[in-house]
Amino acid sequence: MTAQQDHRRRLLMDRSVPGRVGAILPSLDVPAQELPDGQLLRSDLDLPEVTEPEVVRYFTNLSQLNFSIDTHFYPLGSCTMKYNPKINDEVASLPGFAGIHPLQPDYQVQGALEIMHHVQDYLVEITGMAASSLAPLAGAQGELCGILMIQKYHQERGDSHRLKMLIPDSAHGTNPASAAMAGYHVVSIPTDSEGNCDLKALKKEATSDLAGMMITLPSTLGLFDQHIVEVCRLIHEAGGLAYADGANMNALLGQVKMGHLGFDVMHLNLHKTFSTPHGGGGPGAGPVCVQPSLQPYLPAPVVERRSYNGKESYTLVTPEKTIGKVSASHGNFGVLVRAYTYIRTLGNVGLRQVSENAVLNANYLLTHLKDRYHLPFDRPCMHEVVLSADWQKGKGVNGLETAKRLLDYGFHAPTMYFPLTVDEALLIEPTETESKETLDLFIEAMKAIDQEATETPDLVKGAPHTTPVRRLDEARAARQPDLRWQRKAEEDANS
Amino acid sequence: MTAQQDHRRRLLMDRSVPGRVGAILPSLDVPAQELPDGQLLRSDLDLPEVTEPEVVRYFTNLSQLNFSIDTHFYPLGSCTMKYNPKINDEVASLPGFAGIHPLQPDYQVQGALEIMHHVQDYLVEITGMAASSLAPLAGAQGELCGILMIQKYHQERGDSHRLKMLIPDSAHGTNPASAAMAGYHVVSIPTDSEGNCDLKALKKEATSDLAGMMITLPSTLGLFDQHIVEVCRLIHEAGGLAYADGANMNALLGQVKMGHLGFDVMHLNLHKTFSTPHGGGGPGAGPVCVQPSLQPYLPAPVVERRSYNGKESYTLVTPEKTIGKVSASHGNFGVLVRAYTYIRTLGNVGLRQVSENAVLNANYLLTHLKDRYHLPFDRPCMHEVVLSADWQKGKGVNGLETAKRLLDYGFHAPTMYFPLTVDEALLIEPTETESKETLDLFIEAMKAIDQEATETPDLVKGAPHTTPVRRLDEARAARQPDLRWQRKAEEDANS
Amino acid sequence: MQTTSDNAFQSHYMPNTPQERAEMLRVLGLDSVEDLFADIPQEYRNPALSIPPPMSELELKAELEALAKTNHDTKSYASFLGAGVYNHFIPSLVSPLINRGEFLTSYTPYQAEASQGTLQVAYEFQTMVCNLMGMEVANDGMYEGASSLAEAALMACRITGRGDICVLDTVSPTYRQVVETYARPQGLQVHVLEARNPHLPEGAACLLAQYPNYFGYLEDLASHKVATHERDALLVVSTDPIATGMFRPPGDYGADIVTGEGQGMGVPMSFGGPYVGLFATRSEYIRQMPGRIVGKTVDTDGKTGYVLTLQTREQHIRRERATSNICTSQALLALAATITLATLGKRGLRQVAELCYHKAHYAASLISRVTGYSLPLKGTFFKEMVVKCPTSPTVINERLLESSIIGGLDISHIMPDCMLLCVTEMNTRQEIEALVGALSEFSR
Amino acid sequence: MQTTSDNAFQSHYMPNTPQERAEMLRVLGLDSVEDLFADIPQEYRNPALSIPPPMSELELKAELEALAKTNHDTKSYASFLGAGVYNHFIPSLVSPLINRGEFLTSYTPYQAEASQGTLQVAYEFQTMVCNLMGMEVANDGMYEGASSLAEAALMACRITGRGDICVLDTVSPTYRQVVETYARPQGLQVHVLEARNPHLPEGAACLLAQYPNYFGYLEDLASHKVATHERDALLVVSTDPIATGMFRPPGDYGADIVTGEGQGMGVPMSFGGPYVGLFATRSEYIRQMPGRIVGKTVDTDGKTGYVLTLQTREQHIRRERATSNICTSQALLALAATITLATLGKRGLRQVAELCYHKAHYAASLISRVTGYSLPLKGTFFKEMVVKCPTSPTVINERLLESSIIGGLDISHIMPDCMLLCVTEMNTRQEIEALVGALSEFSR
Ligand SMILES: Cc1ncc(COP(=O)(O)O)c(C=O)c1O
Ligand SMILES: Cc1ncc(COP(=O)(O)O)c(C=O)c1O
Repeated sequence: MTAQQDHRRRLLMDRSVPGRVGAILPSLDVPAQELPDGQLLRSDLDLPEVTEPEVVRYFTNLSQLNFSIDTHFYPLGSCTMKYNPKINDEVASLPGFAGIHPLQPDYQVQGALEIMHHVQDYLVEITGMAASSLAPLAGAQGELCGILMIQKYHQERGDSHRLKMLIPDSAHGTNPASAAMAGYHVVSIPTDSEGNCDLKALKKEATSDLAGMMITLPSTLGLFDQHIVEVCRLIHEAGGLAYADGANMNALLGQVKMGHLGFDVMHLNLHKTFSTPHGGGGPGAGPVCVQPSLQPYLPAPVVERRSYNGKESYTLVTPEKTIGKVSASHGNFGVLVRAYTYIRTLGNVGLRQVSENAVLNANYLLTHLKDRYHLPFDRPCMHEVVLSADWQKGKGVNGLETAKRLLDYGFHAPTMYFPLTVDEALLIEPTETESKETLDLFIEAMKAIDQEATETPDLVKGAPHTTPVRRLDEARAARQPDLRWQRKAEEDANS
Repeated sequence: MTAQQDHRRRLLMDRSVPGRVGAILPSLDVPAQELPDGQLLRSDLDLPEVTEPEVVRYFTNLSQLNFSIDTHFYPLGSCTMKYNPKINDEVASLPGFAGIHPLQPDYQVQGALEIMHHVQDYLVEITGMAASSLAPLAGAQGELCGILMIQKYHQERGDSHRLKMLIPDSAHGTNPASAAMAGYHVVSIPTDSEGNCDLKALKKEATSDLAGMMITLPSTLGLFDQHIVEVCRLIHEAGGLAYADGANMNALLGQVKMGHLGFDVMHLNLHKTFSTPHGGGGPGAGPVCVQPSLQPYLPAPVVERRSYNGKESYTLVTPEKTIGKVSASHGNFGVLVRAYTYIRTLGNVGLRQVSENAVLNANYLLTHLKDRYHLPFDRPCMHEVVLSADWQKGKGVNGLETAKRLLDYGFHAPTMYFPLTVDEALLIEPTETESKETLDLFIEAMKAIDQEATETPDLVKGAPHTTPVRRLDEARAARQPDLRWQRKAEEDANS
Repeated sequence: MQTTSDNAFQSHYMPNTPQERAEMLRVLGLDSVEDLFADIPQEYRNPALSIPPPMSELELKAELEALAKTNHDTKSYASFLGAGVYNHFIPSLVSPLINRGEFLTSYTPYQAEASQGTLQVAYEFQTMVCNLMGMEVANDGMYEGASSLAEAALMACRITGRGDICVLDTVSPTYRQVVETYARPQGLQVHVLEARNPHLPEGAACLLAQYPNYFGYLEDLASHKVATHERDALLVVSTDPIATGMFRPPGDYGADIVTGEGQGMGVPMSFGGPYVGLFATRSEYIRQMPGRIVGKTVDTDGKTGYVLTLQTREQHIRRERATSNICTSQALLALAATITLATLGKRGLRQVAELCYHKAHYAASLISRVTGYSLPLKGTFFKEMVVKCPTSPTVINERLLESSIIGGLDISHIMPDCMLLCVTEMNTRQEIEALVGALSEFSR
Repeated sequence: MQTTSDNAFQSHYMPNTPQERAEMLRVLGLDSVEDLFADIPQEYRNPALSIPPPMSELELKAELEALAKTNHDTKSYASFLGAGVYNHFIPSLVSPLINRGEFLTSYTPYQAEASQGTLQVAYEFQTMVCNLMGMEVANDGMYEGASSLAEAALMACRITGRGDICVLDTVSPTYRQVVETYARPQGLQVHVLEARNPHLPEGAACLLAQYPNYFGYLEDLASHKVATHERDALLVVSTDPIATGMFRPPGDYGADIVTGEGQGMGVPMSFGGPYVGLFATRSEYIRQMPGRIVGKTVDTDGKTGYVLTLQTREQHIRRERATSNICTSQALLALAATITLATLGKRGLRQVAELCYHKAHYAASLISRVTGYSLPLKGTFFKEMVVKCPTSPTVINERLLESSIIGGLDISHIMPDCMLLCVTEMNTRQEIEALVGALSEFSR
């Protein structure tokens, strides 16, 4: 039995049998040409030799080892694991979209450019900003672009001494990392007891060397900062610019526009809010939206609509003072098509319902769970709720174990130990596409685990019990890195 | 935990929540028209009300409860569970194939007709027959067509008294069932001790009321009848026609042509030999191929190539003395496209290798297993091997239990209790697309189960242990048929 | 490069390499694979096989794409062709779900414990078919609509022990042909009756009706039921499941067996197949029903599960006494229909039906105002109607094609100069008006 | 029918019905969902949202299909455009496998026990990238080729503690721009060196080369390695993985970091993305590597399993001291590449590379015989070459389009009247000859 199961997970190179093929290629239909000097050619290449049936069976079996949105409730906080509509993938793979080259002249790809232009416009409308660029390939790259715009803005104004970037302590790791990549000195701003930005600390740091501040709204605590307008004002007063990390826009669609609150620049995570399947870790898209002041700095390219002899056409242009290009092409076009399809499907009315339901679902969980799990900030949350397993820790069961135990109940775990500022954090984001029945089952499971923590703590500590593998030894993986298949010595001798 | 698992299998009607929708339809873009008399309209319709995400998650989870070729070795005898190439499905779904209507005039669908014409030709070439019709929708319907052709042939010759159809006792159930549907009196012919048709019995039944005989070649015992030419001769001598059930052609592709052996008519199972995915029980396609004598009787339509003003074109025609139509259209076109793709991909050389490898793989199993499982006919088999669990039965473990236990080892079970003539039969068909490693693992499992039958028979008798459900109560299902979801009484009262 | 000489060709579908074949033959104690075919008389072995050599996926796909483009399909043409096969909306999620390997590449669920996915889907399908049709039991699907009707006629003859099958002249001519093919060999007689006033002969087994009928109009099932009851015969109705989204189902009128073509529910037209036949009846007749049936039961732990049931009706058990010879059916298409109905749901199916109704009637109202065109039939139609044209519909259709329109079916052989026109939710107002515009060119 | 008034609209993506919302609000003790947004200052609440109303799938799909058709794609045109993005063969099995919900709709495998599928694929991918590149360690993928090269430059600066990045003038101009974008803010200097004879300044951190280079020719990595070694700098090579199917990999020449664009291995061109960046290096540098890394380990029962490892390099742990800010990457495309390489295998990848080579050289030999055309560059090229034309390539390309050909890239701004032409295994002899025929019309 184990033999068969082990067999299913055997690596491709271990399955490889000399002489097997997985594809038939066309024979050469032109006269064979002279090959170059043999010195330039490689002698061997270690790739698997397997058949097509084996490839299909191997990857199909592997896929079943995953939890996913299509199979499980996946309340991974900060990740917006919502349903990914199948129509989005279908249209993105139309030959007219999937089969065009990024370097074709504009006149050959007007349909593609038109979609990009609409997406730019929709994002501008949704964020209340003035302009956008779809170039960044993920949220983190959007952040980098945003910060580089801030940087170039200051530089062009001769304000090159502004080297400090403020970032709340609850921020996602990409924020400080992006700021650092742009060469900024990162200063952390604490969260106050209400879960808002600590205004005192902010005032202290809002000095003349301030370049700006990156604020996630709602914050990664799932809270809408009650003084956000004041925060932006303070930053501006100090001569800095306010950056909004819009990865959590799922909470705010149609409820409020970032541009109205005082932000100068922001990015969106299309793969989250606008529902591109997360693909096991990408692709994403992280468009940036800006106020007029920053428009000339947008990353290249952007799409412009032109009227010529009464005919409309679309063309790619490089913004005047662009911070440059961040990839070889124009952005993750396939993701943009999905976002376009999603926005059109839901429309103005549907987008507003997204945030309403996402926030309602999160608060429903909050209300039902706060008796059993410590709620660090006892006020209504936005689209996600941060709980703490510190009460459970008192019984000897920590947050990680609580999370792993959820896997046994058939739920993906929440985000663990993030935000870093909350002990034993469990960040739970149900999203709007989950039903009340599912939420009720999840609540039941969370309560059952709490009870297990009291009655049978070892059951929880040993979790998970029902997954394809049990708890994995991460320390060993880091201590003795084994990062790729390698031919065993004796095989080498024979080969 | 169970709550969540049960939840996953809850039926759609139990998930239904009033007001939920799974699709947005367009609004009416024409003036609303007067509705007919309300008497004609239905007042209510019990269909589920669920969202698109729920549909996706429900069916995705259900799918994972299946064993399949894409996930498991599936040696279900007589079913040719071989790998189904993904290109076949891709081309069958091209808009030019999936988006055409069967009643479009010929000139609008020349590409489709061309493919059908090629398939007709290829099947004729592969079987050594004179003509074919692609109309039958599965093997059984092909059989019915074949028999109806035999019937009409006799009738047209004034031979209407021929009312007897001979069928070997090992035949697939569809053979006698098809013969009976055509109004024939079915007489069973026994198998001799070598696994061939019992010639003595045949001679006795080859009387003047003989319409014909249906012979599966290789037989469902996985054996090539060593006297097949003699058998056909005897049938002809008695004035009957010889029908070949070609569902097992996977053994013979390129090795021998049925038409050469003396058969007058046959059907093929495209979904088996020519690799259409079996879809949980269809679709299939069961084209019939005939000698010139039967060509006028072919089921309608067939495709003809015509030359007109030097231009080739294809057209659907009704054979002169056709037995008629067996479906509203032209056959399972989507399956024909797959068969065409499969034949072109493998080509002459590849098709021959199919039968070679299929037969080699089956004999490899035979050789390894015959010490541990009773081999009723001890000679080389063709593409499948019939074993018996009667030795195991002696130890208290029957064929069904042996088969169920294989599920625990991660293999689909062989066909059980068929052919009916072999006690505790296990009909094992590995197919050519399985690797030696897989066969070795299967052999190991079969041997282990034999050992378990001796050492821990209860383990085998209680199998399966690891499937989503344990052994199901079939008797109860038949005794108290519960064949559809029904609203519970109290719900009814509320609704 | 790949060559096609026999020995050199290593297929990507088959793992055995020459080395492995040799190794396996060694185990068998044989020299060559040839030896395994020794039972085939030598003179017939290894015949020439005039099939083209192997072809790469890349080339073959290009060739097939080119061939597919020569067909005139609904992505490039507005279509008004129906007559039993319909261009209906297929939700995007259907294809990725039915193409999941676990559904796609499994087979008839003989091993219930390893096939709960397929089995539970079947139970859902049976439920939906019952609910659509207003019937008590349904099977897991048949080949397609016409042969389902034929099998229903055979079933009615078995139940009544009679041999006369009556069929209305408003039933699709093709369906009638298929009934003939199935009935004749058993010595059953098929009588065609006028739908206006069907007189069933004494001893008739059944009356076959189509609802809506071939011409698109609702059949008067209530009075047909009276007529069949008078003869103690069974009323068999072939129906369009989409129509049952808004119209009273045949079961409401007392039909005894209801069949149908399931293609409209999530299955592409694909030039005629694969589709899925629907089949439902009353509980009392279940043991005479053809086809696979799935039932609910429990496992040894008391857990709910599903199994094939009442198999003693089927060929693999009952052989020549089976209720039908059907074995491989159309399970994958039944899955597509189940997913489509789940997605459309209660409200969506009604919406689809109503869209068809309003659009078809809108088209009818416009066309009947064009000089030279008229609607010769009276009564309530659903999404199809007969249009009398000023000239041959075939000639008109050739012209329509130039305007990227696939016209209706020429039924001149039944009703002179008439076209059977179909309008579904897939036809936009613009398409309808373009059709009417193009038709006007022939007005006189 | 669906209306779009706020209250009536019930989305098919969201389960909560008005009744359920009311019920949930009751649990929360609130009157309205509005109350949950009370933290948003009143004056900014509920802004007007000028986005079109909801749209049905049927209509939207029709609209998008029409829009898609306005683009000139490779199903309708023969394409000779490359320059970093290539039209390569994608096996049919890739799409159904990567579109399996379990792969498609999962996320970064933070919960290893519930993500073994994704994790094992990553390990396979890392193995393949190492083998292709001839390197010791690889990560699980980056955004795409250009930013991978940029991140490699940053990594080289971190390793060497130096701030001068040298890049050859034969590296793609776009890639060089992206390196600039990433390097400048950190105060790093980018120097462009002549590839023929690169003189690295003292204290240079690294030399960035492309192999084959932007113009399609093999770079002399052996001598570049010598030049970088002399300066104790790192050799960073951006490569085309398909080229490594036949040519010696950068690792063989002693490259320290190798990056690349993985698009050619099973990922459609999709107007620029999503693609997947490749990134490999020597073991000793692993802790400076950006991106996700998966390692093999065991579970509590001793069973093999895979986990994210060496995460202390990453932003979610190390924050501003991370080796990169990358978080969401391009895992799905890495999966596509893994499946494609598994399918092509050892033999197939070489075949693809050789088909490209022979066809490109065949095209080159024909074109260089056409009057007015020549190949100005010398050396060994793989599948791309620079063609000097008798007139503006942009003008030529407009004409080619009429013959259903998408021509090469106009690089006149770098080399006057020159076109960068690409030929892959997807181009048939007929296409190549049609191209040459059309080009001849401009010959002088
Ligand atoms: C709040 C927040 N900001 C930024 C990011 C980074 O986005 P990406 O992963 O697309 O780079 C994330 C993603 O997890 C996030 O949750
Ligand atoms: C030998 C044999 N004959 C006939 C058939 C009937 O074919 P089908 O199931 O396509 O109707 C089968 C199918 O299992 C078979 O194995």
